[in-house]
Amino acid sequence: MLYRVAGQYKTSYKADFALFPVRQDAWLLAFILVLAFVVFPMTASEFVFRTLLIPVLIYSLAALGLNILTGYAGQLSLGTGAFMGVGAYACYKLMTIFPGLNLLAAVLMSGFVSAAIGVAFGLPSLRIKGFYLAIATLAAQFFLVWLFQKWGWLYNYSASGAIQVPNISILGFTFAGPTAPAINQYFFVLCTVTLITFVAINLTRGRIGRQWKAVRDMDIAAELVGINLMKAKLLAFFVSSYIIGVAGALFVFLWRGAAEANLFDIPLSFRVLFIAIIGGLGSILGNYLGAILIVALPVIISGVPAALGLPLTPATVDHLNIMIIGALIILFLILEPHGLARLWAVAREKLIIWPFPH
Amino acid sequence: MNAHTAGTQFIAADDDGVAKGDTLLEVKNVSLSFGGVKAITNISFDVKKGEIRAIIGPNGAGKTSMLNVINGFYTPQEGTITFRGQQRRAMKPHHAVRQGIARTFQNVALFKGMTTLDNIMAGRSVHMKRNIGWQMLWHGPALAEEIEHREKVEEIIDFLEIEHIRRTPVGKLPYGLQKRVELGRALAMEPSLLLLDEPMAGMNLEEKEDMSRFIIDVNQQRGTTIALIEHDMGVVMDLSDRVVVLDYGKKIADGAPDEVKNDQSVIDAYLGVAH
Amino acid sequence: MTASHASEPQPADTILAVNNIEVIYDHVILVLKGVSLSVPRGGITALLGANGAGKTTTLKAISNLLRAERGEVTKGNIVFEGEQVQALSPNELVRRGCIQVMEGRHCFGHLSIEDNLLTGAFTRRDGNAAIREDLDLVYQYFPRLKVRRQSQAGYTSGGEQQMTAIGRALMSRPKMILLDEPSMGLAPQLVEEIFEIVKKLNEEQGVSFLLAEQNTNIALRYAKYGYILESGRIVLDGEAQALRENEDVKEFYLGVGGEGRRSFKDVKHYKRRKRWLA
Amino acid sequence: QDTLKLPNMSYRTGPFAATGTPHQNGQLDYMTMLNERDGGINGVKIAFDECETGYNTEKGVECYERLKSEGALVTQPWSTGITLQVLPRTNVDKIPMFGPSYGFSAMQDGKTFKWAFNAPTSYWDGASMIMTALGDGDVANLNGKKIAFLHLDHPYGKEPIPLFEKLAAEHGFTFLPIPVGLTEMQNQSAQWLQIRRERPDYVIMWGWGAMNAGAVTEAVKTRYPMDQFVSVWWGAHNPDLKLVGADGKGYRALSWNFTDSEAPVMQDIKKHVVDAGKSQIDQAGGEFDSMAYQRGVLMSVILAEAVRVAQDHAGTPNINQEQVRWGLENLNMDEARLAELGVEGMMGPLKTTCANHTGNAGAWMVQWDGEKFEKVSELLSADRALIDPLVEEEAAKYAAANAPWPTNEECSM
Amino acid sequence: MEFLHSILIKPFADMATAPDFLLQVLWEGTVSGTLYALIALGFVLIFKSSRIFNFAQGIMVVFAALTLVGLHENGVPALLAVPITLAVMYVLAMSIERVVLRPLVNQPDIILFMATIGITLFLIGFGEIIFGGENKRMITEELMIPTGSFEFEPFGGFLLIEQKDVTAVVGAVILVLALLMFLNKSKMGRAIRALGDDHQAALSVGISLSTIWVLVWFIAGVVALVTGIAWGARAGVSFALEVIAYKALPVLMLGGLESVSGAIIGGLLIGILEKLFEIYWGQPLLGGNTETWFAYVFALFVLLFRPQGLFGEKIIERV
Ligand SMILES: Nc1ncnc2c1ncn2[C@@H]1O[C@H](COP(=O)(O)OP(=O)(O)OP(=O)(O)O)[C@@H](O)[C@H]1O
Ligand SMILES: Nc1ncnc2c1ncn2[C@@H]1O[C@H](COP(=O)(O)OP(=O)(O)OP(=O)(O)O)[C@@H](O)[C@H]1O
Ligand SMILES: [Mg+2]
Ligand SMILES: [Mg+2]
Repeated sequence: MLYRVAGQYKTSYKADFALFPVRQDAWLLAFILVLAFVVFPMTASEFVFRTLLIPVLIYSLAALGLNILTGYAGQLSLGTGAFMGVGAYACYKLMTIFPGLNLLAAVLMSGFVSAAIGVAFGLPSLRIKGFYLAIATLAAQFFLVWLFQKWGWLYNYSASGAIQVPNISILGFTFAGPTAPAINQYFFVLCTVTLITFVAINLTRGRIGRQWKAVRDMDIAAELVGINLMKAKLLAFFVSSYIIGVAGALFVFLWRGAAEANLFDIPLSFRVLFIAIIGGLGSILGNYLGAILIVALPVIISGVPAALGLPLTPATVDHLNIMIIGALIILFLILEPHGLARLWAVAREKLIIWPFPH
Repeated sequence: MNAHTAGTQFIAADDDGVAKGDTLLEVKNVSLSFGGVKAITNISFDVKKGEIRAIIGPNGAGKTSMLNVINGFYTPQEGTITFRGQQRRAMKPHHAVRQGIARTFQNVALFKGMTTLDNIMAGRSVHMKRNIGWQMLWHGPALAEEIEHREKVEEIIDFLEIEHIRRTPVGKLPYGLQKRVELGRALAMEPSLLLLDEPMAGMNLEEKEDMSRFIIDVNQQRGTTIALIEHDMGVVMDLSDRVVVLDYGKKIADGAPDEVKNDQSVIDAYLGVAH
Repeated sequence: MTASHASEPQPADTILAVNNIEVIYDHVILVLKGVSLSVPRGGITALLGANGAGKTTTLKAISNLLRAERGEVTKGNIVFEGEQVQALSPNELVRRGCIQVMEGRHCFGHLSIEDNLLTGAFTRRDGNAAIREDLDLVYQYFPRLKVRRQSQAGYTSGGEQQMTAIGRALMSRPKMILLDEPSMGLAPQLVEEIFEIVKKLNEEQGVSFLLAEQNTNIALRYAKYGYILESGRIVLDGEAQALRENEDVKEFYLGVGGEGRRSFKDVKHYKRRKRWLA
Repeated sequence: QDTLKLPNMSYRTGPFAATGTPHQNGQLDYMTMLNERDGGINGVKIAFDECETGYNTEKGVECYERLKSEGALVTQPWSTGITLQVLPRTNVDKIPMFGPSYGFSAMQDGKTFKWAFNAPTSYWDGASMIMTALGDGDVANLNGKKIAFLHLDHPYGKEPIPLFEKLAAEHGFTFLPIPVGLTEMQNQSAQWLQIRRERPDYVIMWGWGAMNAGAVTEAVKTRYPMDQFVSVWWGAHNPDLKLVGADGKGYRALSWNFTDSEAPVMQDIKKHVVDAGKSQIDQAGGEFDSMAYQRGVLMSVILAEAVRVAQDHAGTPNINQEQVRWGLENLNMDEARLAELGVEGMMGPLKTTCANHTGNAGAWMVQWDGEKFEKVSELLSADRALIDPLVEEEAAKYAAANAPWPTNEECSM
Repeated sequence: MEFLHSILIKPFADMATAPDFLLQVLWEGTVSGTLYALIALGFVLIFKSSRIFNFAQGIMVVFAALTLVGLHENGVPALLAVPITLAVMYVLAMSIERVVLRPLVNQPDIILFMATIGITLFLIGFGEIIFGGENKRMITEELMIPTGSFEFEPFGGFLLIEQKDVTAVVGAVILVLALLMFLNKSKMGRAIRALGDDHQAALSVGISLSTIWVLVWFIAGVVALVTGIAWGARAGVSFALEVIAYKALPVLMLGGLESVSGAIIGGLLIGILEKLFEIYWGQPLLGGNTETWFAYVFALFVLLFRPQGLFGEKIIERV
């Protein structure tokens, strides 16, 4: 009953192209937006902002970037962390070279630096495929992190080799730095993420998105239907690295407040990859679901033993936690290899035909 | 492409500057080998504008390789290809598409994770122009373009009678329907030369009849030139205007279906019993 | 059901019986809606039907390859040589003598033709000499394979791959072969040859066949019994001879109307014609 | 308020667990002992909750937020990465951060880092003491020598480099930094080949976790003279040396603590915690007698002392973050007080002030005799004239980079 | 000029002036390379048989080594601990096949890859609960692996070769030869290669996926144990060892994902080149620690010319 689509007719292609041809989906989205823009800000505590909401959003964005490359264009990348790093260091340099720069502009501009480097490391994808390419992206990963460590200019030669985010305000509201209130940061991140998601949805459902998917599903055939592989792949690297770069800038400037090179090392890349895959490759929604599962769930589970009063040491809890996350990943893959987004789609199908089984 | 064609015909009439009956494609002395294997040896033939040209021959004769040479996927070691008066040996496949060569594949090469609609829309990529900026906005010119092309694609979908699977990911479709979607994708490219590699393999009679009808209609109504590989002799003899026969990379016969059918070397090499 | 049941073989000499199975893919897509059929020992039975009717699904249900595609048999049972086999793994079935030649060839692209053939003998325990002998037999059936035996299968032509796939199945010395569209993509004289080979194996070695085939004409020439599948249901079955004379079959599957074979050129309408049941 | 919330960000998992675990066991066991023996501090029980970070900054931030929301009186970040994240927030959240003998050396400057403490000693102090010891009391004696600095390629490992460079420039020795990447910790053959080629007179190690064990084994293997191999305190770690046993004889480390399992405090821990089955230590493995475990105990001794001082000053046993901060700033653990606490001889005297958050306790050179560490020097102290200006400079730089940065004007240097 | 001299001439001059040192560098490179190759070998086996990029190989090394050491710590004699460890690895292989692989047959590569990351996390958590986090000593002597060293004085210099390193190199070579025989000459080997090409077709011809996967994962477990002993003998055993998996990836890339001989040759090549580069170029010119990326960049460069690695199977591209 919830998802009755009967009776919703489309009379033009335009209507069919609407983001949500089914009315209930639009309602659901509206509900989520209200939740994100109104309910959470009014109710969430600083802990919830800083350990759940903000990281979930930022990780979703990074996963979205990766998803464009891996899920849509089919180029597996393990270098996400380093590209986030590029975004973060670019933003840091921009803000220190031009201290008066608007933070939003800096964040959006730093994406371009990461995009350019992404394209450079994407060039081999024209020859190298599959897992070979995936390992090749590790070259970017390790080389860039090494560079973050060795190239003093990047961190303004600070003794520790780390970067620190100063206080940055726009129109009297502080958005970054130690004094920034979590709610401001949340809104900044939320708006950026919403904007980029909107753009990403548009890109992926139009001509460019189709070309990417074609390259992913069968690149030879894509070429034989007239798609310029080089252009399509490099564009995917560009857009993906751009988004990842922006996510990296947000990661450091609106959440962490400080960063050292090792932060962008391979575990970060894997984390983002988990999110994209568990969420569902080739899906935008999946990134959010994945981020909720991978980022928020551990925070929640780690509180469970204490809440239940189980006498476990924090180390054991953590070990159990790692085990559970590992098991959950496997479980979800078995349950639905195409990720949470597909799980949701199937559930939705069932809701539409409910109460009939087929 | 001419966008202002009158009538309900879904594809614009083909105006590639070659008059009907003239040579559209000429293959001259082409040879191709892979390491030691000689797939094609010194083959020449032509395809005339507006005809249905069949290529037949036993398995492994080099038919598919021939199509691959024509659309630029393989580069022959010797010989030249002349298409619409332009001579070449090597070219990138996507350039061939831009010149007006489209094809379907022996082992279905669809984009398995995409829906029927998206697959056919992907075929229209070459004709879509809006840049990434507009695409990001979606509303406005990008949407208008999308709708314009969607209309054409819907006509193809109607024509091929695949409305009911419009939104099904093609990977899940039965083989026969996949072949039809593939034809749809090739049609969406609005080619002047359409290469079909065993379009009816794995179909039952009824479906073959349907497919034949589609092919004839494309050929007659739009004037699209077709080169066709097929193992069903009934289909080949009924549809094609001229037939070229390959055997282990060599051309052994070339001519009207009836001549070829009765050619002794063709019977020996390929047909077995006379049909 | 239009055909009489009188001619159905007795259960005693039935090598394979499929009883009222239902198959669902992905937990939601219902594909087979109660299919029953049987294959007599030493028989050749054809399974005919349009694209998407469920022929391949039926064969995969029998050989238990569905799980790999996220499909499952939710109802009914399958009996091979008197034992229920739905729960057996595919390799166990092969060991017991029931092997499938998959639609679309599925050769091992990186292995040579010869290695491809040898993989077929994986379940055999009767020693290398016997295997060699069978290999020679396969080469005898398909001389083209002998020529190309050192080539990587991935680079051979479609027809060569089809021959490899069939040859590979023969290497397991099966009692029963599930043959999915053996004629697809083969040159006419090869199609005849393959069916001759089927006949020979059937007659000389007593191998039973269940073949899913689009080429109704030839299938009904070689098969003894046939089933016609439409949208996941058996709509017609009977002796091959009887089927060949059935008016509907003639019209829709053999392309012979009242006045002999129609030309493909003359089919004027291409609107889907009415199905029997669906 | 019925407990003193003094949580710890521990890491008993991950590649650095090998060094983390015994330290954190020590910290925990002392606090447990206070609860058992005295019912807490001045009658208020201590809640010494651990939050597991796995040395992962990200989890560290999560822990920080969680502990903050639970009303933690102090942050013990236990990693330079987490310290970096938390340091700027201390002024805002007003929770003191206590990183005993780790974190930034510049945290000594209490005027700039009002809420951060790294007593009893800092890395720069450590570097200075090591150099003085190597120069037999005067760094000038190192003129013309070559000194290799084998360090983790990480903010922690890089921390003392400015100080070494300054000393090298002043005293004319060659300073050769040799970084070890996280993935190379287990296989340092390239680094030790470089050491073999360069033939440095001394190798100083700033390592952590699996790196130290790797370095010690490589040193033995390449026959580097062990008595020319010196580590910062984290390298005074028994299990690492046990890997090589007698071959490691002569290896030295600078340590601000020394083991004394007979000391009253250790005996109390043994009685109230270990023997009562409330400890997580590996008794069979000799963890109780190890440098790392007892160092952990002392870390808690210092923190508990700060709480006590704060309680006395505030006149109430229930204190808040600001008061704990005051306590950390007004430590005065002289010999007498150390004896009262039962830790005499285990660490040097310590006195913090508003301006000096390190307290600059001294340290000893300890040497591996094949089975255990031995004290081989007097209590050393760092060259203040060298370090203090550097601290001031670095603190100013930090404040400038993070402007506007509030400084504590109440205290002057 | 100065710059060119320092990158083009000086390093070679250094090599020529201290040939004994160069030999030592080469030997160290060989040893590291062998160790990388051993990990890569585990990857290759599993990849070959299933197209699964088994990220868990690194943790399997740790797990195997810790089991061995842990058993010994609990009083099991070393020579008995080895077979027990092997049994544990067998059980592990069986559970992985049953719980993870079987339900995921025929899924896209990336899904299986993710699943192995899931396995990795699970084993990390599980292992740390059982074995704890501290660094343990490998029971080298107890396993009767010689621990002495040979010293030579070539060119009037000094060259030190540890016996356990020699053992590791010899052991690796034997292992590789045995595996090559197994894969190329046996029926199982052919089935393994077939399985890598097409799961479903392999099923259809009666190849038992379960048997082969258990077998292959078990062999990978044996390789992991050997790797664990060899690495552990150098620097002890702890979970920090897990990161060495990253050292094997460029080896795979260079040697080819499905080539056993590629793993060993790629390993040696990378081991030696990265050591040479670090010592003669990295440390003097780039601030050192180039070993983190050199192998990757080098392999990437080679891949541009051979997209399937030096010995990998060519990707079949046909339409
Ligand atoms: N893996 C799958 N997931 C979902 N649906 C599937 C899957 N495989 C097949 N189907 C559906 O099951 C139906 C029957 O397919 P099947 O392949 O059995 O037909 P077929 O009779 O063999 O057709 P063809 O002659 O084209 O080979 C089709 O509608 C198809 O879309
Ligand atoms: N990329 C390649 N590498 C090596 N050999 C190839 C390649 N492509 C084709 N061949 C060989 O060339 C010959 C011709 O192949 P082709 O696919 O053109 O045959 P075909 O005429 O299409 O046969 P079929 O009717 O069976 O599809 C075959 O023997 C095949 O093995
Ligand atoms: Mg072909
Ligand atoms: Mg089928």
